[in-house]
Amino acid sequence: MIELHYFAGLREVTGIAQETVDLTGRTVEELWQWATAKYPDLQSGSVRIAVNEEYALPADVLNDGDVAAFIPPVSGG
Amino acid sequence: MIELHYFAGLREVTGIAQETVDLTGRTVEELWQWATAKYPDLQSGSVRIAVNEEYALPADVLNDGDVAAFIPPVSGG
Amino acid sequence: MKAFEIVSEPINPQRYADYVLRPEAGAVTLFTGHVREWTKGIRTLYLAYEAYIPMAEKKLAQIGQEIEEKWEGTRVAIAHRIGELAISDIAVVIAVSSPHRKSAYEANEYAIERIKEIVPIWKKEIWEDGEEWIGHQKKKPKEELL
Amino acid sequence: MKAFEIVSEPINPQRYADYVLRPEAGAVTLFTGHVREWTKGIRTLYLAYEAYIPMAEKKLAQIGQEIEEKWEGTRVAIAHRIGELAISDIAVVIAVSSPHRKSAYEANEYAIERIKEIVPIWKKEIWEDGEEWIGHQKKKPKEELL
Repeated sequence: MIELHYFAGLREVTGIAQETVDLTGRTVEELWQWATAKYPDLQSGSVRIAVNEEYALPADVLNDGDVAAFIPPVSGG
Repeated sequence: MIELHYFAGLREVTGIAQETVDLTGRTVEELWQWATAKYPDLQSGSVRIAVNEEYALPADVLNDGDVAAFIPPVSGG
Repeated sequence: MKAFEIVSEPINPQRYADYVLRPEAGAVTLFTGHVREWTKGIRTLYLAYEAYIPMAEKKLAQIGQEIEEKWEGTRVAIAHRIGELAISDIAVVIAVSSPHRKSAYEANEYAIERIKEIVPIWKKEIWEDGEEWIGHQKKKPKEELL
Repeated sequence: MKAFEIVSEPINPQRYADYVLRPEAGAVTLFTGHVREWTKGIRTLYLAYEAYIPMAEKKLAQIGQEIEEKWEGTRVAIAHRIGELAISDIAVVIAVSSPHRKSAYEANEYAIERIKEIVPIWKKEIWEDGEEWIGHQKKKPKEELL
């Protein structure tokens, strides 16, 4: 199972902060396709995906227990 | 009368911090000639002269009551 | 305190300056980012910051490591506050010590640029007539597209 | 405190940062110059600073004015300490606030460069085997002339 986190504006799009899904073995790109199918408004801005607290590449494979986070454009400082 | 101040390394050259001299009406350049005649070692480094707390030009004329300061290279900070 | 941390209480910048000071240091630069009342003619009431805390602290530490590799002899500490912040509150503090001043300035400015690029922290501005997550295109259509 | 001052007691940098902070400020840079233990392989025991106090304060204020003219919306405070300073003591503090960060960095660095050019303050370094007024050629012959 993969734990998903949605932050800031993206959390307002999905309506939830967190969910657990069965996407073990899929790639980050497949995760993105899954998520935008479920929440079409996710596509409206530039989004990065982090896996286990590091920015991930589209081809990275998700392992059981991974934590993936949808990162909208950051605006700290 | 003109009040003269010597700072830092220049004070160690002259041996005094301050003296009052009768150079009213003379220029800053003449003050410099007078000072270097009295204290030849003043010439060894780059020195600026301030009159009444502002850097002065060689042609500036000294008025009675002016305060002139011999400013060795500054090294604050 | 930790050298790289997300905090929810008011920031005391001096603690971070003290942390980076060493006998070899001739210069310390301390940057504090504050909540500004006016931005492009719009009055901010307050800000709300949110972070992906464990990743944000990791990324702050990564920035510190980048700096210590790029500018020899520097030492870095960074904290970012989250939650609701009032006008003039400190949102972020960056402390850098260095043997010489030039590195301390450069490295400090590098840190804030990198924070704005890679650290998962988000700012919501709250005005009298609305609010907005800054940087999130969805709620901030580009003017040329209107 | 005064916004531009020569002091003989330890400097509390936070006071100067607080002084420049305003609701319009989004950034504050605070630079502190510290007594460094080692310079080019020579160990400093302590430093002694001397100033032509009234002129030095006037020149610090002039630098503040130059900055507020060059970088719109900035506010500046500067203090320099004189007397004997131990390793890590603060010799100088420069606080600059500004609406945006770029000016705060640039203006702060400009201030320290100008201090080193025009403010009548002198530093004597005291080592284990001697002492020297820094910048005074007489006691510091250039190596190539030896």
